[in-house]
Amino acid sequence: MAEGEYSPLSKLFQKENFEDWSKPHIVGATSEYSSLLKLQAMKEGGLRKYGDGIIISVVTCTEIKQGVAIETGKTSQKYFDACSIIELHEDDFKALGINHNTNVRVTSATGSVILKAVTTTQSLYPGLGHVPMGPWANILVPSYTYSTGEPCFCGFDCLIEPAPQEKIEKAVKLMHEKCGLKYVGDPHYD
Amino acid sequence: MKTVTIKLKKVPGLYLECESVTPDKFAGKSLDAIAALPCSEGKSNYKLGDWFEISGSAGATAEETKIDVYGPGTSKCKYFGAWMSAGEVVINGTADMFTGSWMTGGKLHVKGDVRSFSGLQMKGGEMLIDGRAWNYLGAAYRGDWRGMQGGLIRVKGDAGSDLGTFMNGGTIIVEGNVDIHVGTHAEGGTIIVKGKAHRRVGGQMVKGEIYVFKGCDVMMPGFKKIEEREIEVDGEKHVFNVFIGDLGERHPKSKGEVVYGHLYTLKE
Amino acid sequence: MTEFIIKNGHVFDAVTGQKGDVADVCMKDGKIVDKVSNSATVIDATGKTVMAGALDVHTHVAGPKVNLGRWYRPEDKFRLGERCSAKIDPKTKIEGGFSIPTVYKTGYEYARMGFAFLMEAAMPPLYSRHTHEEIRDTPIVDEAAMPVFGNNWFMFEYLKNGEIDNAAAYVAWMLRQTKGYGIKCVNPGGSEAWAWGLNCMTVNDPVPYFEITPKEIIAGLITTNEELHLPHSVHLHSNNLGNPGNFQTTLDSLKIAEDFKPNNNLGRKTVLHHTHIQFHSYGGTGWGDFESKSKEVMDYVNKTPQISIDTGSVTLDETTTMTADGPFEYHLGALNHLKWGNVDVELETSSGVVPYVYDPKVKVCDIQWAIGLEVPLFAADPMRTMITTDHPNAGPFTRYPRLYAWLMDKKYRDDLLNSFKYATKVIDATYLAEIDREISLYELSQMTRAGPAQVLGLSGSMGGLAPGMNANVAVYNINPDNMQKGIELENAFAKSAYFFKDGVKVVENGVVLEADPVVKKTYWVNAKVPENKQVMHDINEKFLKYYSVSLGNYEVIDHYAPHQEIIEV
Amino acid sequence: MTKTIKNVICTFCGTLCDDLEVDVTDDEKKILQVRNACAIGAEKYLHVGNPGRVVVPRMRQPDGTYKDVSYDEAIDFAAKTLLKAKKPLFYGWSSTNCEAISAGNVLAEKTGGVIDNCATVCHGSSLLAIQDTGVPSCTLGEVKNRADRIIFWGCNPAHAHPRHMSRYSIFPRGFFTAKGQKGRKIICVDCRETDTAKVADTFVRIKQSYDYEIIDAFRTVLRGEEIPDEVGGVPAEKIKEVIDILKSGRFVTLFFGMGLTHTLGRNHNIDEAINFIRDLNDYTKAVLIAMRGHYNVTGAGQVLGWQYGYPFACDLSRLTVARHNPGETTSVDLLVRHEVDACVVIASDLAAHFPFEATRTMASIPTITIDPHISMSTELSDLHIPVAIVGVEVGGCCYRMDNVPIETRKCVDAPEGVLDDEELFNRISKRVDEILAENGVQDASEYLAKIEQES
Repeated sequence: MAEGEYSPLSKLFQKENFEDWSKPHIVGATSEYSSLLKLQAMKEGGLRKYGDGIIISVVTCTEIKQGVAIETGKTSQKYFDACSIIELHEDDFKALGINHNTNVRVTSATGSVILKAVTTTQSLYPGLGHVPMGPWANILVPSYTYSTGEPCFCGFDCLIEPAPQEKIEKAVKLMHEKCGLKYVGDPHYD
Repeated sequence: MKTVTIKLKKVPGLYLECESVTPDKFAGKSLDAIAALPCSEGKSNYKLGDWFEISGSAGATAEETKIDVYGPGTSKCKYFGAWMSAGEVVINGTADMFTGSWMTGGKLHVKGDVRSFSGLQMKGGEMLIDGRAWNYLGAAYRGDWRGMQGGLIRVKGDAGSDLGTFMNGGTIIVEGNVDIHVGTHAEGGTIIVKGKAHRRVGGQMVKGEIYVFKGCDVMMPGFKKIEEREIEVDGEKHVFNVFIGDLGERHPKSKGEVVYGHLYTLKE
Repeated sequence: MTEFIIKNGHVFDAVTGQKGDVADVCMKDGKIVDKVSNSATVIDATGKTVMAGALDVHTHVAGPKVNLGRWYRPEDKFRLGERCSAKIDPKTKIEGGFSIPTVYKTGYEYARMGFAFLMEAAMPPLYSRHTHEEIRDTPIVDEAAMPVFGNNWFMFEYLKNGEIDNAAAYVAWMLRQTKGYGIKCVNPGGSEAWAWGLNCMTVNDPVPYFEITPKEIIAGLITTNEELHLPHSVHLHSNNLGNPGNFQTTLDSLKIAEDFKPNNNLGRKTVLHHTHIQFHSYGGTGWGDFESKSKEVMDYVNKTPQISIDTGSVTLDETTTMTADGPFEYHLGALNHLKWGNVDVELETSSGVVPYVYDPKVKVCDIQWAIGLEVPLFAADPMRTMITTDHPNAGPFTRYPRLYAWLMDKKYRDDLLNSFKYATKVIDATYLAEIDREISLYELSQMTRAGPAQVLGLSGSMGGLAPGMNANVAVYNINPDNMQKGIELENAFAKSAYFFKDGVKVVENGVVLEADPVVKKTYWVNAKVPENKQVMHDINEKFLKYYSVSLGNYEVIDHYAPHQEIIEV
Repeated sequence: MTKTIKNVICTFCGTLCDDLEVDVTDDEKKILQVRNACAIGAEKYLHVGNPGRVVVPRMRQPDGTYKDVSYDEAIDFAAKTLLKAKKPLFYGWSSTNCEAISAGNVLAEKTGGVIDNCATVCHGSSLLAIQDTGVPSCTLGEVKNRADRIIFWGCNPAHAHPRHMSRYSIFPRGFFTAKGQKGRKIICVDCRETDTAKVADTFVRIKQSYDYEIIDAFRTVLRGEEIPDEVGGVPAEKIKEVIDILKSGRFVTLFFGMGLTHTLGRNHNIDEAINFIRDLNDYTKAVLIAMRGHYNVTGAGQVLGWQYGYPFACDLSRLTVARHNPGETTSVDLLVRHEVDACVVIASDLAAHFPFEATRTMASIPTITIDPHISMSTELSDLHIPVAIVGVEVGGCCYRMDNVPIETRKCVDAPEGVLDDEELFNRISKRVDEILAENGVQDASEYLAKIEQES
């Protein structure tokens, strides 16, 4: 995404639903502002509907499966299963109208990716989702660091839209496409 | 007041550190002496002459020297007017980080935006920014407990987060809105925000005044409203709700009674 | 190895008794020799002062709390806007930091001032590997480190039951594991009480749960030290540091050493070394009537020959205090409300780091400065008095030249004394105005060369210019006949004309010639003790149950000290 | 017959467990069995030779495939790239030993680079907070022997540090804590009810990114002042209840992790937590410890600390001065603002753990990745140099989360011809010196000036 250009979602954050906040930074603008949107939406009766999707706040943390899969190998199937998921609360599943283990398109202010929506044993509250740390999560994470050097891994807002037909990309292929490099498989992992 | 005009020839590849673009360094120098002043981009050390077209003449002392900076790539030049003690610098365009940091006097006027860490640990002088300012405006260098001690910073647009961290004195006026963390750890000085603050205004504040005209979304739990008073601020008279704060922080005693920080929001 | 001869310089050396008479100093293969062949390179030192390499008895230059200080003070590298981090000489590495210099700056600055040996003052045994890594990376100067024993659970038990041979076996095992040099005792009992937020203020306050008093700890440690015939005596930092009226606790601690005799064959004549005594000779009941008690303390020290001290003089700078005395740092943090760092180490000790600004405009800091100068000026025997600033607690070691200039030039120190804002109050509370004594170059060589070498048990190889000793020689641009005064004397001491380390020319006109000349050694002591099953059993049991590190991973292996100098005892 | 190596150190997370036992074949070629390790540790030792392991350097060709090259070619390419770059970035350092970090710092100073370790995306905010208010801390053994009040704030040791709870914080029976878990009160504060919260006695669920307000409320109650009845989704009674539990303890310990460092406010959250612990010290003994993620990210900060004085983000590009400006010299900012023109990723995986904005810039500039396995960064970089795995094939010193240094052990030999990190950096530094000597220049900036004149 070139300088000055926005992802579709962040246009939403900027203009329509709340006062015009001029962003401190153009590329990878944080959508932490948008927690304002969530605050505002919550005041209006709790549901954060937008089109056929909902807006929730997402945190990315480490998981035991993801940790083990790092040692197995970043191009292994175990890593693919461990990191390409998003955990949602039951009310969010109902709001989206989908049942467990279906693919959803998750869009944040700086990128969008297909993940599998699953339920979780570590209970969340409605309006909070969790994506294990990994290449898929970091497509979504905004890179604005408030001049502290630390990007915002926990607490950025995403639009979740059901996308049952679309397929989750493999990590290396996903990275190559997003970076505009030609993807040619490698004997080590294909 | 003699004026030196410098114009950037080409946009720097990575960035340019121009610590030497201050009236103190230009004062009493001929044009080619100024052109020989150092500036650097990463490892490669250049001369000012390599990057800037320099014209006009410098004054004998810093007070009499005015510097006009033009050029397309000023948004990639850092340390403009850093450590300046007198004279005037006008930047027609956006300036990058550390603009006017460790300033002890003089006037710095930036016609465009200013990026982070500008006006760092300012001791005096005046800084006028027409565009917006980013984070850590008028804050302290990492780890230093002596923040901005004096001087005035006026921003016409919005400002970023961490405005006036560890502030000891001086005034910061922001006409637009402000992001999180205003006046954190403030121990003096005045911050006037004419727009709206996002959250965490006056966190861990010991002393000093913060005026937020349009209020903030989430108040800090450590602030308690005590009264409503009419106060004259930056030429305008308004009635303000007065909060004393941050009750979670340790407050010194001076002349018997405890000193608190004050947060004022408009009463509408 | 090349040969050098330093011709007709004014030599000051207590070991050979030369008091500034013109003589030659010859060096061959890293040792001082009587004469060299005429193929030796000649160094002309006419009108210059020649001394041996200096030794610093007490400095915090390597270890976990020093590095915590470097981590949390970036503004120390960026002091007051002008950068305190730069590449000074063409061949050397980037140096950084004012009050807490990086290891490169430490090595280069000490070499420029003519120092050859540093004693790292406090090494927590669990972190000894970290200390040795920093010592290995410090160029040029030789170094040793003293593990802390004053709050060790094993020592509490053995000294409480009076089992001196068990204590000696444990200390010998610990010196081998951590490659340590001697017994350091910081705030005995106090740091263990600090683990529960308490402290031991006097010599008789018992430690919670262990019920042992600091007096028993100090006495036990001295007995253990003499039992093992260690090269250095017990290095004591007594209780109640830095509080007004603490000179009484200091005198009680010093009295413990009266009934002990030194027992070693390395030339050490002292039994107890009390460190940074300036912080321990305060009178008055509070900061209002704060006054100097250096006369009372120094009278006692001059009377008892088996005690040695180092001054810990204040240099009136913005610095960082760091000590293994956890409770003191907490109270200092509560006093000046600056950032307070603290690390308690399991079963062994605690430590604290707090920045502190010795401001000339503050009366208390000026009195501390005056006490720091009175202590060496009152000292009768320079061989038992060493000049330090307890770097960086009272001031950075880069201020030693200014300290020497204050001691050697009365006018230089009186100008500063009278320039204080509260000069009259300071003069009433201290003795400095009445003292006229000016330290001579010979006394200075005793205080910084021969004295420390004798106290540390290194008088055989260091601190003198007798044949057979290590070839550490410093040459200063000071002509004893018309010695400079004030600031010029200070600059002459700061930038030595030449400095030879183990026969290698390392500094010329204050410029360090190479980034890392391979001349650096790590000293440690290997004490031979009979096999002691009881102690090994205790160690195994405690490591299994209470340590968070397994016994197999505790030892510091040789890889961390490539050039070792082992002293067999 | 098999040989058992005792007291092996597991090199994955910051807990650095040092009581592992590894069975290897007699000729020390293959690892057979690992005991006392958690799931992650066991996976690391048993899968040393998995398919992703690379033993020969690979250079990316224009058509996107990777061709094997020799070590000398790789070292020559690395030296030339770093010398041509105006400002190279050296990122990573968290999964290698301290000797390799020292050798890497030498190379970085020669080529005028920015040295940055994984703290920028992990506990960088904690280090900034420590720079503002210091850190009252202790070693993990003190916690094991004395702590009777434990708070887990924003961290999930059940998943990130599996054996932390059984070795140090909740279950062990120390000298003064013989009753183990029974004698301790565990409080877990997080926005999701993690598996750690299920073990805790009290769980405080807070609304996401309101940590700063809640800790400020804690401190206000501690000073005896009034607070609003609901702060950040936590009722005031709950806050008062937690304060009473803490004040009644004899040794309070706060463990904090990504919940505080990654959310809104970054360093101020930890700054407030440190001040809260400092205030608690007036009532009882209180300390806090950061749950460092990688096994030697602390060591990377320590080595950089004693050599150049900064914990992370150290900019040596001026070749005469070492600078530290988090927000300007930190990796994410450098990459997003396009301020570096070459990148070395050593012992870490930049592409998988950085926001995509930064990864895209890394893919567009010449990049060298030094990693034993295939990872995201190796597939986007121009050169991938394999090295031996520290803790398995090479020893060396590593630092635990409470800054305690432990020496790791070598269990098996590295595959044929694979260098270890320290050896690799020494050879690159030597090659850099040779190039500078050939061109007859003193340092890297003169070399750059010479090249610019020629072009």
